[in-house]
Amino acid sequence: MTELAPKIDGITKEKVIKTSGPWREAWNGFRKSKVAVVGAGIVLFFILLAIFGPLIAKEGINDQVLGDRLLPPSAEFWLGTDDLGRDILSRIIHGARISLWVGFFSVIGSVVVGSALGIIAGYYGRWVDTIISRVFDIMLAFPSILLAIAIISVLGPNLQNALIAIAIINVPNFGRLIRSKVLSIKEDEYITAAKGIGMKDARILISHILPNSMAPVIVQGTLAIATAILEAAALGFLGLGAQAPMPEWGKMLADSKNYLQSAPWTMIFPGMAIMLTVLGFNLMGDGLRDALDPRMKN
Amino acid sequence: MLSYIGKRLLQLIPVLLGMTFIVFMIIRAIPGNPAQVILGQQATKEAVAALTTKLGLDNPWYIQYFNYLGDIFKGDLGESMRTRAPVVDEIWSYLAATFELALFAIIIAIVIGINAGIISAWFQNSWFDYTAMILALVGVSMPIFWLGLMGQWVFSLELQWLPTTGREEVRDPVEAITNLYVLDTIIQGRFDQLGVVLKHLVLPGLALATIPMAIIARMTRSSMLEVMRSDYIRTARAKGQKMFWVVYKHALKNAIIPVLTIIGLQMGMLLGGAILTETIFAWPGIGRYIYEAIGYRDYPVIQSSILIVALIFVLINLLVDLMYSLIDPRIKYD
Amino acid sequence: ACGQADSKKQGSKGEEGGGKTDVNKTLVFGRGGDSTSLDPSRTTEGETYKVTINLYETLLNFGEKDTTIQPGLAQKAEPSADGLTYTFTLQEGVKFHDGTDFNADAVVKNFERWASGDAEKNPYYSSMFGGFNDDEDHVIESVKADGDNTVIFKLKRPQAPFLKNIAMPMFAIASPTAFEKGEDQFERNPVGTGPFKFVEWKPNDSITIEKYDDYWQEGLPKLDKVIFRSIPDNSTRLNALIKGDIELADGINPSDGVAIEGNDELQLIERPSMNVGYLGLTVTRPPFDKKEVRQAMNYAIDKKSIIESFFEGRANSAKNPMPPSISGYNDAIEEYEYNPEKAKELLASVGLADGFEMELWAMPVPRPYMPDGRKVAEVIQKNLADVGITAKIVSHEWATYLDLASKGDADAFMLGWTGDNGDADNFLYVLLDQDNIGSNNYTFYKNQESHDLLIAAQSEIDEEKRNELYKKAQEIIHDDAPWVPIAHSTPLLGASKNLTGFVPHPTGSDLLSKVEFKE
Amino acid sequence: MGERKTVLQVKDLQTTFFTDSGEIPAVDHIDFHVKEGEILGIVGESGCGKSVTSLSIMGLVPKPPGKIVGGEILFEDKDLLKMTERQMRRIRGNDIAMIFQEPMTSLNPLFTIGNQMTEAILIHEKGWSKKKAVNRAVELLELVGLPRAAEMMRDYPHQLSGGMRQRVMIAMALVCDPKVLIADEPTTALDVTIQAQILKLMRDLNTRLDTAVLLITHDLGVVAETCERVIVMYAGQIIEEAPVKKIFEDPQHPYTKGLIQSIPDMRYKKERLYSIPGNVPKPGSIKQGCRFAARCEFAFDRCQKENPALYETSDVHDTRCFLYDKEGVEMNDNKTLVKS
Amino acid sequence: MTTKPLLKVENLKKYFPVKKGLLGKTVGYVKAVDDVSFYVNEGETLGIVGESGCGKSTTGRMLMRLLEPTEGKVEFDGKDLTSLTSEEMRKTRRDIQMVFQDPYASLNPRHTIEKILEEPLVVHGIDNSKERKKKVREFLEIVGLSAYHAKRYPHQFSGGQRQRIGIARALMTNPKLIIADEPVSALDVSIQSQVLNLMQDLQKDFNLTYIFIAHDLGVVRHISDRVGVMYLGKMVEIAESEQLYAQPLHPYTKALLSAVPVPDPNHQKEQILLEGDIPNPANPPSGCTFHTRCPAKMDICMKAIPKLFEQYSGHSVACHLYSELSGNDIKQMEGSL
Ligand SMILES: Nc1ncnc2c1ncn2[C@@H]1O[C@H](COP(=O)(O)OP(=O)(O)OP(=O)(O)O)[C@@H](O)[C@H]1O
Ligand SMILES: Nc1ncnc2c1ncn2[C@@H]1O[C@H](COP(=O)(O)OP(=O)(O)OP(=O)(O)O)[C@@H](O)[C@H]1O
Ligand SMILES: [Mg+2]
Ligand SMILES: [Mg+2]
Repeated sequence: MTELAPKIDGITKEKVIKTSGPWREAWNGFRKSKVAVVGAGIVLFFILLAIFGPLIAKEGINDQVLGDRLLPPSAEFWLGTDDLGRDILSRIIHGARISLWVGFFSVIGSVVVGSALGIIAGYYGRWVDTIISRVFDIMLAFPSILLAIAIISVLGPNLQNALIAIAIINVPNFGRLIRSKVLSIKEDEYITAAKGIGMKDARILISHILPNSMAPVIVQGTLAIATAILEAAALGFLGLGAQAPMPEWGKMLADSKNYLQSAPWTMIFPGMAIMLTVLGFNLMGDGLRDALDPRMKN
Repeated sequence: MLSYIGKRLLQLIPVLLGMTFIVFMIIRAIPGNPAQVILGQQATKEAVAALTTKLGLDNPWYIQYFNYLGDIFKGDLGESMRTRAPVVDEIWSYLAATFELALFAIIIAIVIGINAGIISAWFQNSWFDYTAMILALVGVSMPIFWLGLMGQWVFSLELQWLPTTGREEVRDPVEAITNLYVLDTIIQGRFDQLGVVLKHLVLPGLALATIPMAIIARMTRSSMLEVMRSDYIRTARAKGQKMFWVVYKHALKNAIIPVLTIIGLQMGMLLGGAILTETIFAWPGIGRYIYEAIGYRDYPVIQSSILIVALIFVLINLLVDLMYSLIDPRIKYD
Repeated sequence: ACGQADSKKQGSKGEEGGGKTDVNKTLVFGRGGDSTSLDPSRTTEGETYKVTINLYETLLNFGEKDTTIQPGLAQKAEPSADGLTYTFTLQEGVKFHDGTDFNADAVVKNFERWASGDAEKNPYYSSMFGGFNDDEDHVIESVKADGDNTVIFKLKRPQAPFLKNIAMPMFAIASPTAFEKGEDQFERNPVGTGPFKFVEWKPNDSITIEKYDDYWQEGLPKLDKVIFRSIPDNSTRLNALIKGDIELADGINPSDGVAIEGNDELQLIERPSMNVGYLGLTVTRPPFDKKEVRQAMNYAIDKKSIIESFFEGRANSAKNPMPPSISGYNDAIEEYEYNPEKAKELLASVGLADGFEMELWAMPVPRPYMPDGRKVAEVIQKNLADVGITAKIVSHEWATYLDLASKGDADAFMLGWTGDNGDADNFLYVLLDQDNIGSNNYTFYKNQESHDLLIAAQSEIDEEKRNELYKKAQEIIHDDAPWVPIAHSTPLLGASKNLTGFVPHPTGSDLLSKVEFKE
Repeated sequence: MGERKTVLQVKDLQTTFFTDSGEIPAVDHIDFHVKEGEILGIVGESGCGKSVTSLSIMGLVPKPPGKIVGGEILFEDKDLLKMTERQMRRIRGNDIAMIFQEPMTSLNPLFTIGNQMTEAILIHEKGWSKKKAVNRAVELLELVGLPRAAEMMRDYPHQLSGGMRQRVMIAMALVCDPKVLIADEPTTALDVTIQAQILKLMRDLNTRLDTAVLLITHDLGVVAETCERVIVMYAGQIIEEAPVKKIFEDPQHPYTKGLIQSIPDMRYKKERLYSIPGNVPKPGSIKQGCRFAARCEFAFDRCQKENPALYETSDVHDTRCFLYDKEGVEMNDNKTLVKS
Repeated sequence: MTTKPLLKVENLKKYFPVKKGLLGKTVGYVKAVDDVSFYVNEGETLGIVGESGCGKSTTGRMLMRLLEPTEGKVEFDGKDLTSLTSEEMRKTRRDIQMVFQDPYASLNPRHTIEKILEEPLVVHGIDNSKERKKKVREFLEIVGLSAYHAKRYPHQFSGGQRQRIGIARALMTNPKLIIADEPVSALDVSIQSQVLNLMQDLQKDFNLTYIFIAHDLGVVRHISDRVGVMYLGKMVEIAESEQLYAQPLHPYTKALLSAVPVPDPNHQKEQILLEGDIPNPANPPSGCTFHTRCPAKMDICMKAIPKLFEQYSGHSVACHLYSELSGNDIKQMEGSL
């Protein structure tokens, strides 16, 4: 029995390739994509800004120097000051924290809830699926921003509730994604193989289906962070998100839209901050998609 | 086919019912008494109490809900608590305004987006591809209200090319027949007005079109890239067909299906979610109407208009599904 | 840069009209919201009156710039000595837009219609006249025609602001033939006697009215057409004005005042102030149940810089709950000055030397009396921090805000009031009397002494005596300090330079019959 | 057979894919020719470069990442590689036609058979009326043995079975009486009974129309039954070329030998199959020495260091193996050999 | 070799419903497997051949109840599998294992080889972690891979190696029966022979019983002791492999054998070309499903479904040509085909 091996072939001679898992491969693919790296760079920049920015930025972002109202960009105030005489640059730096926070956590919320529902619906099927899918349909048929507004109206307008509302409106997106992924993975041959060796459903779910449906969730999640930041900004713009004196970017835009004529910099820079951050996440999401999507490989 | 449509419409019923229920519960969970809101700050306690009773707001919620459902089945969408106008009468003009804008936006988005996507895929990794895709990414990364305000600043105020707000030149108003002004002016042969109406559409239309355009371009590109790799494209080329026809005949028809889905979803989105654009450009549309109704706790308006918007949304998506079968003979609904 | 004067539909007109000889006769008036109704008696909302005041007329009018009583559809109104009977003599030869005659009968029918209504249909009627037909508190006993041109009102008890009430735009006389056809259609097809008649209403977009050729006042109106456009966003409305898409815009941000003044094509118009913006302190919520704390708040807040920054100086610092333009204003009262030290002392005197934590409610929407509530809240927050008070800014959506504040859920809340009829009662009694706790007295302020004074003033017909009563009440209120009065703002409008004859009215409802464009 | 003209000659063709993970020389210095009316088979295991060779001839190598980096492809003495895309289009489908492995996916699912057939005709027959094209299409469909051809013109590909689709593909390739027909694994996706039908059709057409056929397959059985001459490819190179009988009677390259021996024969039972050890290498993965050396039981030192040239072992038989390097010098290649 | 049947299949059927209309009413069935019976003796290899879509995989899957049979009985080692609860069935799978056609698709791309091979042991609670790891390495060596391969992922292997892993996984629990569904169809010829040899070696070493599904008649002949031929959901012929290849009875079998290209240019054969395509199993022809393509079609073929019956000992066929005829008649008829 042991002498079988040499009898068969000389495979054992072949050189040892460095072990690398699918995640590592994805990482390598990701690193190779210029777009993705630029995106990740932007995101990283804003993350660092969120973490360390407040240390560098001018102190007292909420200190009002009414004498310094609406000053144009200058050596002292690189991006000018707002209508309360506050340094816009410092506020943008602090605002990074808020936008990223809302982005990350709302998406984590939607992913957790959406995945749970999606997996249950996809794996158990039948009436559970029918009910969950119908609920998703209902939620998707709502104009999402209106749904968010309604939810915030119920909960009260503040950043945390805006975060919750954004998380809620994105749940069906993730739910559906995971559901369809589960449905297709369920038909994969390695699931049949797992059943064939006598594996229990629960274990199949956890050890096979879940990990294999994560790649699109990660991609979608990254892109959803981008959307969530935009949604938060829109809510902030409507006065339904962060409250004063928080330097949330959307709110900064709302606060300064009256000054578009007289002090355009109050409008331009926070807008650019939003755009750049969102762009970063979008680029990164794109890169991740290419890296994680097996169809992109040969 | 008909039975498929029937089936889909039947499936709509639970969705719309669930929808009415959710809307009903959410808006009633919003603090604030509509009677108070309607009467305003200056109103007396008695007036508020009287109005509350009059509006039936002191009934238990399930009675209110079933009354509402009953009305809907009778085809009665209720009347606005605030203006007392029947919702059916009012909603058409708002819907039409939004529909016109959304259609304009989606047409721009489709024409530019699809072509940009096709060319990007055709000349993959060319400078056009890179530029278009970066622009598309920037497009989806912008807050549209910001874009709208900036557009207004540049094109209306600085350059004076386009009007700032509204749907028409109010001094020479369009006589509303269908409330789709482009159509109305054409019907009446007022081509001078048509130009004005189109000018009014440009800024809000572009602001709205940006995101769908970018999404469509990206979707088209990736879908095209996939199709371009397929065997039948190779076959078409092996026949000696010109690349232009290979792309625009063979590839496009195959690549368009996922793009159609996106278009359907985006169109639905534009119909209900353009609140900010409608506010900035003073567009008398449905998004702003609902948004203001939420502010006024105008329950019947919120309930009925969201229901209608949702209905349109699902119908558009049904339409998209049916279009699949026109494009793809393999898809047969029966 | 504005359109061509041409009221008839013909030929082509871009927005850049050539207009060499023709003077523009169409005014486009941009405003924040749409009207809810064109029947003024059915609503309490200002955007409606902006339009209806030009469509209908009232028996009596307010003065051009103030709230003095002037003749209107009634040439004169004579009260009896006991203040229980008023005899109105009507203008002759007035016709409604539908061609029917205006006469005593029409007036009676209008009042009958209102008095037989209910709170839903005619919300304002009951607030101004104490109720409806069957209500005990209803002030009006009867309205009778005496011939074609005389109407006699009999009251149950004297009502000091009776004539002012009659002059309010909501009690405009409409054509009975029109409203008898049905309330609902009437709301959208208004028929009055005013200088303009109704043409078209595109919801949330525009309302168009045009010159009434048979208007009884010779030579008026001067314009052919007025179009009210709703442009919800303040900054876009300004953009539209600058671009020339509209010629008159209200709700101009104070911060944009300078820009308009600096623009050769535009003029800035200030509306006389008849409002007050204030910070209410809910007296039932500790520590605001202590007078010292409330006074300390008054000392702590730097109104001057608020006014400078957010009203751009276009407001007067407020010391009383009513604006100085209203008779009965007590100018003798000494304003709490900005004095953080004093505030700290007062706080220390009640054992709050270390300050306390509170919620500061900020208005989510711009109002004429408070163009940017949230910004002002930020300044107040800062002021309070300087005296050791930690204020957390809380915001609710407007409807929720009012609802919760009226229930006493806020520690301190920003709010304001614009007078309806220019009477002191409309400020002091409505906002600060114990009778109105639960409705407009959001602070839950209760003081027997001031209550007695305010009730007495309601039925006092002698102006002098009445003013005395109000001045006393203001003293008491000043000392109790349930509010931090902040400002009486002068709301701003912008117009194109060649617009003349526009006189902004303190109530916010502007009669446009004398407006015209110069060449 | 008499002297037949060479219609297609491939000289020293090199097609390389430039991918993220390095260069893949999928076709690595290939020389061969096809004569008029001949059926030339190319066999080899998956990934050895058969399809890339045929795509190179058609000028359809996907680029990026692929690129033809060297060589000549002479069609009637004109070099296809020097042609513009425009000239190339005139060759494709007209002089050289191709049918592909997957009949299921090689027809556009959204157009009718008729549409695709007439399109192919009208591309090259500029002046033709629609009607004439339709008639021609029906004629061709009948030629490839499709019943009810006229009705089939209105059908969509999904309404046909695999065998029928492959017939349609063949009909489409015959539109302009091509001089060369490249068939890339035309029967691999089909069932044996259907495969037999299609192969018979191809043989018949070849004799009737005198079209040169380049038949690519990995099935030695198909080669044995259909082809006159065979090229065996391994890892991007031709390793043996001979008339079909020779290959089966006297396979020379150890790989060819092994391959033939490892096929289970249906006619009798072998106790144990021969098997070539190891795996099929990807082109480019072996940089030095003979590509087959690692799996070869005859490999010696030289095989590890040098890549053998294609040695002519007889008039009609070439082999890429040092075992046939009679003089120790290379014969076909210009490179000088390092002494072993 | 013992002759005791390890597996006995009786009247196995699988009908997939075809749904249509408003409420998804079932309007018909795809008779993927229609009344199939056979047995497999312990230690032997039963080959099943047939063209694509004829129901080979469906049969294979039903044996393990990865698909629930519509009807019929599967008796394994004396137990009726169709009557087991799903938990009991799960446990029984320890003794029946499967090897799949696509070695890549049947391996979870995110698991290491070690994890994949260990899984059957974990599932059935065999051994402790350390012993399991040891066993994994041992089996890797057995199928011709190396212990150091354990930490790698499926995509890092070639097709043949992956199939070895699939085989190793099937061996882990020491099963009695292995169902191999086209285990070599996706492999290159040179690799195919390696895997076939491996499977034969393992059969000897572990005393395995195989059901070997394939469409390549050469491969089936090489590995099988007995061979069953399926056509459109039915078993049309089953016999000892020597017997079947030497003397096929069913016209379909004959045509099939004649269609296979032989890698020998000198081989002369008379080819029976079947006409037309395989009918749609959702709408099979009446009577004998082969009658639409059969060169020896008779009237009865369109009406009656021929039963599978034993023509010679161990050689059964389902064809009207034989049911009432003797062995001699058949010999005579051969010429006419
Ligand atoms: N688009 C591509 N990108 C990168 N490499 C490619 C591409 N197409 C082919 N190759 C490489 O070229 C080599 C030869 O591929 P080719 O398709 O010619 O093989 P084949 O002999 O036709 O195999 P099969 O029998 O599987 O069809 C492969 O090893 C592959 O790695
Ligand atoms: N889940 C299913 N639902 C409906 N029909 C099915 C299903 N699975 C298989 N079939 C049908 O059953 C028939 C037999 O399929 P099966 O996969 O068993 O064939 P096979 O002989 O294994 O073919 P192949 O050689 O292609 O693998 C086919 O016609 C197939 O379309
Ligand atoms: Mg190939
Ligand atoms: Mg199968």
